[in-house]
Amino acid sequence: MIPVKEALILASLLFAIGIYGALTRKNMVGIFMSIELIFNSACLSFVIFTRYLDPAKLSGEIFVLFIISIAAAEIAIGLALLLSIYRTYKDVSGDAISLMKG
Amino acid sequence: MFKFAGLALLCPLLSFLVISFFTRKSDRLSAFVSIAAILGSLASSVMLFALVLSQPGNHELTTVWMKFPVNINIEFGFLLNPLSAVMLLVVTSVSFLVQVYSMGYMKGDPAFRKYYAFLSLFSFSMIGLVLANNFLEMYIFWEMVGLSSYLLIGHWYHKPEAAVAAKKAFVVTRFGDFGFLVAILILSAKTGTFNFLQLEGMLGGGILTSGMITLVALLMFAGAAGKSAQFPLHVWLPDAMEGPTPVSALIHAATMVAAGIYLVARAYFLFSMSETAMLVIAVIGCFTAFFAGSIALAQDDIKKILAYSTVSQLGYMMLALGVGGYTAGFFHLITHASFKALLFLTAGSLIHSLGTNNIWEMGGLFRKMRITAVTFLIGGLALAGVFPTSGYFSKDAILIQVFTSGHYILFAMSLATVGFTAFYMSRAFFVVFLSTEKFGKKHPHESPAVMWVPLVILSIFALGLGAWTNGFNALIFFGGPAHETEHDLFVPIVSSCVAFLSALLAWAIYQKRFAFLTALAPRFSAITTVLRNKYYIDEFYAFCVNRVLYVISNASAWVDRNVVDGAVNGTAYLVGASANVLRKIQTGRVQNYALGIFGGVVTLWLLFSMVK
Amino acid sequence: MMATQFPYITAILATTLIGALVTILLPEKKHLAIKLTAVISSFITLVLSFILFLFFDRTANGFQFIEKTPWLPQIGITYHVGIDGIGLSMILLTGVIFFAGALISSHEFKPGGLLGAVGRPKEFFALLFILVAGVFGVFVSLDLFFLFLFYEMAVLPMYLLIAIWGTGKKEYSAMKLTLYLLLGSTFILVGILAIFFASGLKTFDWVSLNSIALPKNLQLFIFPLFFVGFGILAGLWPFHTWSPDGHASAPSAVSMLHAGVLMKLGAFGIIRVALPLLPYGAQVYCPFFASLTVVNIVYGALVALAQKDLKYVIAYSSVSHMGIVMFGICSLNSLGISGSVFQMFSHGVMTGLFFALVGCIYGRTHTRTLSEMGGLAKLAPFLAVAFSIGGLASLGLPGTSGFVAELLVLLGAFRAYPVLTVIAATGIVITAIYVLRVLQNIFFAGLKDRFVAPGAGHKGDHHHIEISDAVMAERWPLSILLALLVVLGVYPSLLINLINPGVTAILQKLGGPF
Amino acid sequence: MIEKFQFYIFAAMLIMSAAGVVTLKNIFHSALLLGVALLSVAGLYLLTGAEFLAAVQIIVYIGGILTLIIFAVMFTKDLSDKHVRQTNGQKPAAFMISSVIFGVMTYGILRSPLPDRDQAVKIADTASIGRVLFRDYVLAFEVLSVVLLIALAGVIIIAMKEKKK
Repeated sequence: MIPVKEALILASLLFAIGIYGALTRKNMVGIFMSIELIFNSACLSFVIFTRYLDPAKLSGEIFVLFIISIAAAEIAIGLALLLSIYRTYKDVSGDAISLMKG
Repeated sequence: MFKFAGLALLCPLLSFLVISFFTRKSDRLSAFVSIAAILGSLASSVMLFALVLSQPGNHELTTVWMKFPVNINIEFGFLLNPLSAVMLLVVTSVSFLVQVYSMGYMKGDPAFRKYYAFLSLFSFSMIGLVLANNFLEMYIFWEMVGLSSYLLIGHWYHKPEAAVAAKKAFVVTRFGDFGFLVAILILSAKTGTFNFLQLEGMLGGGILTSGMITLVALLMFAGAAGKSAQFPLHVWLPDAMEGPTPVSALIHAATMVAAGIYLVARAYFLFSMSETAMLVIAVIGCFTAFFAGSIALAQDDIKKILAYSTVSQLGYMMLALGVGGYTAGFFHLITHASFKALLFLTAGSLIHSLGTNNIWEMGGLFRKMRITAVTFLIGGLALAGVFPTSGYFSKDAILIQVFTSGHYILFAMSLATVGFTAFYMSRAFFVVFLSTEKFGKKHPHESPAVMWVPLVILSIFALGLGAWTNGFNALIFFGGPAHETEHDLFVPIVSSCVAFLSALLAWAIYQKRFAFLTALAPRFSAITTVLRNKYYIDEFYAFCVNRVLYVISNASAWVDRNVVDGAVNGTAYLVGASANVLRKIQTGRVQNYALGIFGGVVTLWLLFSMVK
Repeated sequence: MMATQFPYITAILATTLIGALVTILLPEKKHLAIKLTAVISSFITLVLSFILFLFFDRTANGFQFIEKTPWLPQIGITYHVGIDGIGLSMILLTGVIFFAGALISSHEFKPGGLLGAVGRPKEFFALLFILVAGVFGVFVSLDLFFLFLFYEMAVLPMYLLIAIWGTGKKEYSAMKLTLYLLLGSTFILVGILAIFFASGLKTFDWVSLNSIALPKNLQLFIFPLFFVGFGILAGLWPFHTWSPDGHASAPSAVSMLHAGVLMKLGAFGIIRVALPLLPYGAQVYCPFFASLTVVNIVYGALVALAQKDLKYVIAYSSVSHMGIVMFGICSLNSLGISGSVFQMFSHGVMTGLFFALVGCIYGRTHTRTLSEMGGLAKLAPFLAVAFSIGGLASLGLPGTSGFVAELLVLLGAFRAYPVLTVIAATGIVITAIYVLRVLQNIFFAGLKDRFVAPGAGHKGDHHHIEISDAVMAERWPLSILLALLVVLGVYPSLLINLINPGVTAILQKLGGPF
Repeated sequence: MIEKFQFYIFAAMLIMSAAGVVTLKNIFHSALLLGVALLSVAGLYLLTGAEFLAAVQIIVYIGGILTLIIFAVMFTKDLSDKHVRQTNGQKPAAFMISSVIFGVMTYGILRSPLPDRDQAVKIADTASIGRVLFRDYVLAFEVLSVVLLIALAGVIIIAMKEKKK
């Protein structure tokens, strides 16, 4: 079996990378991808925890299933929005749209 | 006995209400209601007086006005004794005569009903003041007479002078009342009662330190000085002459201005415990007498002459009270009420007939208005203190009292005042009645009977009250009845000589117009200017009010707008300004916000781990 | 007694809220129906409060007409209402002012009237109703949560009422007023929460909280919060500047309610919450706050003297008079507190009268600048008499309720702070000066040429303004207020006997009556 | 031992590809690398014994989501060329923050009382997942289906509205 702590550290590293990407990527698609990384890090942790803590109940795995489905919905809507933004602005960079600038 | 007191009090109140609410349509009816009411009061006060004569001493009736769970006694009641009975008689009789007189004087005035309503209100308040059995009740009515005085002075409110004079009268007396109020507060805090008799007992028991008594007495005297127009709060009284003349006679000569004297007399148990307070009263009274008498010398307006004369006479009364002449001072109050009301009413008769107040526009009226002239003469003689008028008895009693008290400076000043009095009264008499006719095309005529009958009645009192001296002395006294001192003739003779010489001087100047005297006039022009301008006291007060009070007030308004409110607006501005800076954080870029969120989370983490 | 079982207090609250609802549901155009609803429901509340006054047991201690229903028991919130004499007198005051205000503003909604120019009577009255419901609510609440809720309910409609129907720089005033009062509420909220948590009772119920003694440190900490928080609404110096601007901008009825009743909420809050719950704090801080309130009295009067706008004079006089109320409270003895409750009533009536009159005068002359008026007594004698009596009450003339109130406060305060009381009394002298100045400027002295009697102006003449005397719709409310001023001045025991038991109860918390 | 080795291989793949996803200039390359990363995760799932999840991961993530993303990249192709800056100016701050996050989490994981060894694991087969899903979590499952439906409709509406313009 895989070592638990290393696996968790791996998940947190993935999480940190995702955060970094979400904060720095200019292209919205890039941001989406970073968010997917974050999701995956969470999923990974869930799976590891459920293996370690409560293998019988499988709650973590169920949770991961839900996360994946929601992620699918999220990405679908997100990309639809992105497309419509692109149509309006001809741009999908995160700092191009700043209507709420104070 | 209390029935009569209640009746005397309620009649005018009822009349006030009836006139205000019901008889608004009819002048005659209003006057009738008012006069009937005051007649009722007069009748009951006569009955009351008779009863008090038969059983002298203090009779008290009291009810609780407000009840508190602490030891304080806020009550309402009557205290009947010779002092209040006599005062009540004076008030109701003068009120009655003035109300009758006003029927003629105020005839055709558009605000006739209002006038009578306010006269009734005044009578009510004044009677309440006289009958009060405690300081608080007295203060209440005290303020209400002030109000009626305000309303009546401002009767012709559309005249700016009248409006200003009314306001001035109210505010100046209110300054004095402030002292009165503080005195009441001190008494209530220290003793828990306002009741005269209880306080008398408590003070006798030494509940207050002597310093405290002096303080209370002086504060209370401030109230009395305001009401009785004592220096330096005398300035309102001459201006109050803007009111109708009968009002001046009633309120500003006979009754309300005497309320100050009455207060001192009522609270004599308090005043007599403090030598300092007594001395202050005597000095201020004497100074006021002298000072106002001198101003009266140079006035041209007949009502102003009489007004300053009133101030001066009130000063006499205060002086008498201050040197221990309780009986003498109060007796002078009564005689003064009769002859000063008389003088004012005759002046009213003159004004009514000629339409002017200026004595130099009158002249030679003796033949045209005989009754007025004779009654004026009687009043003038009484005021000057000529034997055998009532003024002689009361004034000499005061002078003797001052002389025997040993305050020779005060005596000298009051003697000088006697001279002043004789001089200005003779001057007025000679100029108005005996000099050459100056009224030109106007046709002076004797006033109607409704006006001259009260004059005659009053002049009878002015002449005859002196006969009652001994009876009065036996009735009204403080401590014990004034002993029958063997008549020291020195004081009466000196004062009569002074009066006679002054009158002679006035005759020489104003009637005979001796050349060597008129030539002297320019030499005294500086003095006359000062006197004409009433020693510039009004100017000084105007300066105080305009320059000091209004400057303070404008400064506070400025502070309020710019400092206090400025702080508020400044805070608002600061919030706005910092928002202007802080809004730059609001970049509108989602990733910036995300950075903020995660940065925040991280910072919190670090902070918490550090705290741990 | 049967009569006491009827939930009168809830009925009063319900009447105002139902009134608001009905007004909202009525069609926009039906002005008459809206006005009628307003007048009728305000009359019902007046009658109900009068019934309370009649049925109130003057001999009993404690609260009466209590209604208690759990509302959110999990965090100790109860709908708990009841009144003592203090609350009852305030309810009476609110009923009277509300009725008078409804009459006056119905009148002002006539075409050409002050409010008629803005229109929208429906929204106006609905907001007014909500405001009044809040006011009533504060006076009857025995639960701190509800007290605060109602308090906010009374404060917030003010913003719209001033910003929409006001005059002058109304937006500024409305904003300032609202923000300032909310600042005060924040203090109060913090205080209430502190009490809630510190008491350990897990309840907002005033009666339960009143039965325990809160820790002294806590009292020291939150008493100033309460005093300043409530004091802001009561116009405590130096937090008073919202009030002149607010009053000057607000329409008559709103000014009447605001100065007449709403400012009393502040003082009432101090009496109801701060004193009994935090007696130790009161004893420590009151000498300090007393000196602030003396500043209120004297400074308010001085500033009033310098004002040129009639409404500002009245507004600053309110600041001065509310100073008397709070000064009485700070004296912490039975005379002083009774006096301040009495002054709350008296000032409410008086200032309601004044603002109604200012509305009447402004509606006629179209100016509020003192120097532009003069001699109006000739054309409008009723208004002149009413203003004079109000003025006399304001300067504390015997025979009016103002005298009794000021006297009691001074008597009480003198026992606690002699020197401060003497200073405060000078404020009363200054009051005389400015009241008479105003009277003289508006009503006496020469009549200005611009003003003519009705019918005397020419057609199309814009230089002359026709001034008529008060009409019936104005006379009634004014007369009611005037009558109250005089009746209470002559027979103060009517209220004093109501107030005293309540005050005694507070003083017992403070360590017995003295 | 072999499992550990496999784990490190997958871990290295995952980290390197993830780093590529967030740093590469070419967004298309990033998208491809994302596929690698997702595959590595699927591998890790296999290693942990969650075969079903690994399958779902591959089907949904790589088959669905990644495809969508690549579509999006291609739609907005003109923005993904090399001349356009692909990062904003938050690099240093973001780097610090993410390293702190990583540091703190790692610190926490290392300090936690988790034993280094896994417990005995019962292989979670698809059948048992199905049982749990449709018995214990059936309500959530249904809700999820509604969510997906709504998302579907939402996507269509968003796209359609734009077309009208």
